[in-house]
Amino acid sequence: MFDFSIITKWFHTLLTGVMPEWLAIGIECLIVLLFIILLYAILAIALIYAERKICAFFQCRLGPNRVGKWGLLQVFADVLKMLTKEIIKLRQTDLLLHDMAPYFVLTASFLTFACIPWNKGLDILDFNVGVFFFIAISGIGVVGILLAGWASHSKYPLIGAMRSGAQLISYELSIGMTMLTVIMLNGTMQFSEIVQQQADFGWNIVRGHVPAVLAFLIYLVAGNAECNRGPFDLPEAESELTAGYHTEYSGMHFGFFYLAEYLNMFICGAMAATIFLGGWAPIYFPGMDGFNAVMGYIPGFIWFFGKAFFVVFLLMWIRWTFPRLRIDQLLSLEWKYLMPLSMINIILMALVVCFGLTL
Amino acid sequence: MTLDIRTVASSELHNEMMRLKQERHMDFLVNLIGMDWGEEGGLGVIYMLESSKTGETAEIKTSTMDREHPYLQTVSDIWQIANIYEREVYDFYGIIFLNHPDMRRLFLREDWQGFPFRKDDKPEEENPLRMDNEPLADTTKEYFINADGSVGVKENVIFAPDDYVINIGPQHPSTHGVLHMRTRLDGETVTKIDPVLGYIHRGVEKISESLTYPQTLALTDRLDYLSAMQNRHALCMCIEKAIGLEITPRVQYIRTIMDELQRVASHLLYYGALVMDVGALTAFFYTFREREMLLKIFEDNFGGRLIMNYNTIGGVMYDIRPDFAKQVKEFEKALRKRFHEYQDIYSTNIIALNRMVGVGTLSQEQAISFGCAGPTGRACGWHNDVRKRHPYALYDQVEFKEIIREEGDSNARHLNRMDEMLESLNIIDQLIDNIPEGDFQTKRKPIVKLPEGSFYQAVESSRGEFGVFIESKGDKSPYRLHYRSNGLPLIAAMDTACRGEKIADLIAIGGTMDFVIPDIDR
Amino acid sequence: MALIRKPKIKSIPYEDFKDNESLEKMIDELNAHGTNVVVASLDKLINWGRSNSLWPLTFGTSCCAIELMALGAARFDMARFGFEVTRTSPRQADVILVCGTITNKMTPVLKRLYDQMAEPKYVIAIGGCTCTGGPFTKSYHVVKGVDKILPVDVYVPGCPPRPEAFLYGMMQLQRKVKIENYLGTVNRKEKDPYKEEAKQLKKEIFNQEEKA
Amino acid sequence: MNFTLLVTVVLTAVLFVAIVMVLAKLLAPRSFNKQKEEPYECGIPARGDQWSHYHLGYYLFAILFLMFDVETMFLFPWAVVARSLGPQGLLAVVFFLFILVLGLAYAWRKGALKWH
Repeated sequence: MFDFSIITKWFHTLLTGVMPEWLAIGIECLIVLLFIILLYAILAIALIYAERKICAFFQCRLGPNRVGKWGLLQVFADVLKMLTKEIIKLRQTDLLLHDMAPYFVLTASFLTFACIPWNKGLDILDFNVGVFFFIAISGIGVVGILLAGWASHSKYPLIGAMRSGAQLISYELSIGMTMLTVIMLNGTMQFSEIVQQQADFGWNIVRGHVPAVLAFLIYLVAGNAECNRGPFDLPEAESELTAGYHTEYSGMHFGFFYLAEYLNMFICGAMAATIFLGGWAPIYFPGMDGFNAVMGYIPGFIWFFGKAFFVVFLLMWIRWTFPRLRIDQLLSLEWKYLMPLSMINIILMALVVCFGLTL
Repeated sequence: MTLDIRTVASSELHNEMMRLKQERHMDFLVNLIGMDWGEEGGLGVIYMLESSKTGETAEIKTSTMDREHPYLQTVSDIWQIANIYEREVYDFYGIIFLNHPDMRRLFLREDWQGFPFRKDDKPEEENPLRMDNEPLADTTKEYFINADGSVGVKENVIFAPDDYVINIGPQHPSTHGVLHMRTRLDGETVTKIDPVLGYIHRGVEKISESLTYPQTLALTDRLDYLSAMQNRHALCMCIEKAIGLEITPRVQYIRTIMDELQRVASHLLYYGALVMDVGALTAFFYTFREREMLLKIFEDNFGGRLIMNYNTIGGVMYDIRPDFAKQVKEFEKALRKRFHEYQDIYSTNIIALNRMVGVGTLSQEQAISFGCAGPTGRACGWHNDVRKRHPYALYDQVEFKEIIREEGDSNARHLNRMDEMLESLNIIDQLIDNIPEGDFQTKRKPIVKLPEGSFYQAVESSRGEFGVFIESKGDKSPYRLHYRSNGLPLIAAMDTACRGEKIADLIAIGGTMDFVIPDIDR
Repeated sequence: MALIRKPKIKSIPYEDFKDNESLEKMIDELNAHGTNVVVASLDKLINWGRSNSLWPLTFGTSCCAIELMALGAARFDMARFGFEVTRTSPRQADVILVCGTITNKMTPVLKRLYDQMAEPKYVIAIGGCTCTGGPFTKSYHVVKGVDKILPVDVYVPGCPPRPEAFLYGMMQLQRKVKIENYLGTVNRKEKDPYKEEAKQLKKEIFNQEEKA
Repeated sequence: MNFTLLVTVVLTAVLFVAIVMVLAKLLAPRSFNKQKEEPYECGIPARGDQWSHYHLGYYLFAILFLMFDVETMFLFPWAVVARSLGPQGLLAVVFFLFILVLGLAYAWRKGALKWH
């Protein structure tokens, strides 16, 4: 597998050769900044387009096909429209909080986005407590949503925000616990290490067999709930709360929430791919050397995106199939089913790990 | 049918009504119609009662000569639905019902001047178009008689000042139009609903009083646009029976088939709307796929997709096309084949079941007291199908089941509608091959004049009993034309059904009740 | 600037709307003055985006709303034009499709919804009732034409109009958006006339709270 | 390097929002009317104070979350070394988890998980 860190190291030495260290780091940071923004924007556009097309196919429709070839430019038109839309400020809102909410949501989204290992050696934030960090910062998004609902000074957003507060924090527990099982399996909290181990010993979902599969399923449900989608879209709940916590947001202000929603879906998928499906590690069958070699030639980021988009597709499939849950059903699903199940799963995984039963 | 209305003195009314309810089991208040008989007759009310056990009917009328301060006794303590009916009468005629707990206007703005249905009222001159927001009062008035015979007023509270009240509607994706429900919440739990109606009140009944009979037909389609065919069928039948016009068998066949097709179309849309309310968007598109086939049949035969204007007095507008039977059979085959898809994606889905089973339960007594006829009442075990109770058209010649469930919850209402769709197909099956040859229009005089008297005709529309009441003075336009709305009782029952449920349930219950607002507001 | 550009509508076959007088007039007005090249190009880009992303507000009062549902469904599929993102909050909607009769009681509500929408906003009057009052002109409680309360951009007559007519109406609106001058005309920035008033109000509330 | 990058990413997010907001403010029109600045409630003027007393049915879940989240946090260090600690470590943690489950069972029994 091609190691991207070779390029970054070479680039670093190249820069430090002609300029002082601080300038080199500054330039690298600038490149990282541009890289994140570009990737973020491209992914957002791709995801929104994919969602509209995929849901159209589920619903026996065509989806956007007039703007550009196959409607490819539809999302660009939407972005332009949103940029030129008035930003409404309500008279009695808490203006500071109202304006701050998108910052919180996007910061959380960007930070979690930066945690994802794209390829071998290509990860922006790679702490040795990576998983911990990931869980911690994904909590910032909740603050943003709560602020948005509270500061709007309106009843529908308030109810939406309260719902989303309860929902997001509840499901965060399950996410934490499923990640715990993975950490146990791999013995590290560093995302790059986790993926490296999977490249060496096989994907976690195979290696950890029963508890890992269980953890993966729990993660899918909880992750789906974390991105406010599918049957768990209660904070927005179009048919109940008109538009939920962002009812009073207009123009680009609303656009940020829209953007973050889709990116969070991708992050959820990417995380599932990273910790369960082997991240950038190619598919590998013991004993089939020729096949393995061919697979090894495919670049890691393609593997990664393939897996991430597969999970994203699963999430879309679920979203466009199921009716919405009610708030009490939603909470009892988490607290009475998923939580005890993930606790049992931790012990199961601990047994598997301690007695060396991994595949 | 021609009504034989018994007059009861206004002072005796309450006792007489109580007696009817208790002794003759008249527990279904079909209609409560406000009337203005001018200077000689005064203002009054016609009550139409029916026994849910024996099927007996009774018609009572009462009146008061005082036009300045018309007072009548309330019956809202006997039938719950009278509460909202009496508010309607107060709104239109200004008749104040003593001891009625909530004497507010029902349809018009609270600051509306005058009472538009009185023959001497000129509503347009007194009420210019107003752009200011409607004041929505939190208190209401109750009138009662003091010991000394004078009328006293007391204030009843609807919402206390510190209640958390949220407006659901009029512009809300799930109120199926412009229903406005002021909902008091405790957290997410609904503790009270106060429906505010009239956002689509078009005064159809009032307009009809100045139109000739054939002209009034045009407005029925636009009442409950999802039962357009059945509504118009009711009015045509009422007029035909009043003037004694015989209908050819061919027309009877066509009308019956059309009614059932309309029912299928309506229930398909109901399913689509319900699943959208509950958040399963994809299922919505599945029903519309089949509904478009049906609309194609409508369009081919009468040129209209939603509003067909098909029935006329004495027949139908055009003859059916030669390939009508083939088209209908094709549609039927397609629907039967794909019917399981609806069940798979929604009706048997575990989330959907959790959302519907045991939610929004109405007991049989409540359903009858509220007069919730149609699939809603039949979900509570009440046998109320007009097609069985008072057969019209060909319904006494075809075999069909009356779909009854006992649970009375959202799920029962939902499944009732789904089963009714198949039952409608069965009815069509029996008729479609035997449409007899003949005229599609009976010859009649160009000017229709009804004999003096009161006439009533009910049909089973897609969501309950739709009735047409005509009072004629022998002119070419009706003296009073009243439609029994099949949605108004459902709205009245919403408060009972939704108390203690969550906001999300409120939406789902509204979806399974399946009301159409223009039919309620008329 | 010497470079002057004559605005023209690209991407729509000119013959398709040639018979439309009001659009013709708008184009003539634009051509009479001409526009700066840079501004015009930017305008064109922005208008392209705006016209292709008209998100309707879910607003239906009666029969026409059912046809609006049919428009969203598979056979007509308004998603093809990018209209499918129906927003339920007026803050995020671009165009209000007034589907169905507007009554006197509904008038302040509709006005309020329109007022609460974010600029730039458009109105399409759909159905006979909305255009003129339709079969209910005799009624004491029906607004005879929604143009008495809102500035209507496109009228779609019919009772109810077929979904194709809806689409045609939306496309006409697209054309209208495409020939607008965005910069300088549509994106005017008003001064807040209530600023002082609001400050006063806030002060009062603050004082009251202090007292309490 | 990691913390420099962390700051960079945070800056990226803030800059991204700020720049886009400035751009949007430059491009977007502004108009004023009284109704626009009032809260939206389906086209009806809102009743009473928007920030009035609202029954929070969710606060119990927030408290429970706090409890359990802190507890699971303690599990993370063990999870990393679970393999090397072996069955002995597992036994200790099972005891810890047992207390956790007991807590959940207690909350369940007390009806804290029931939605009010």
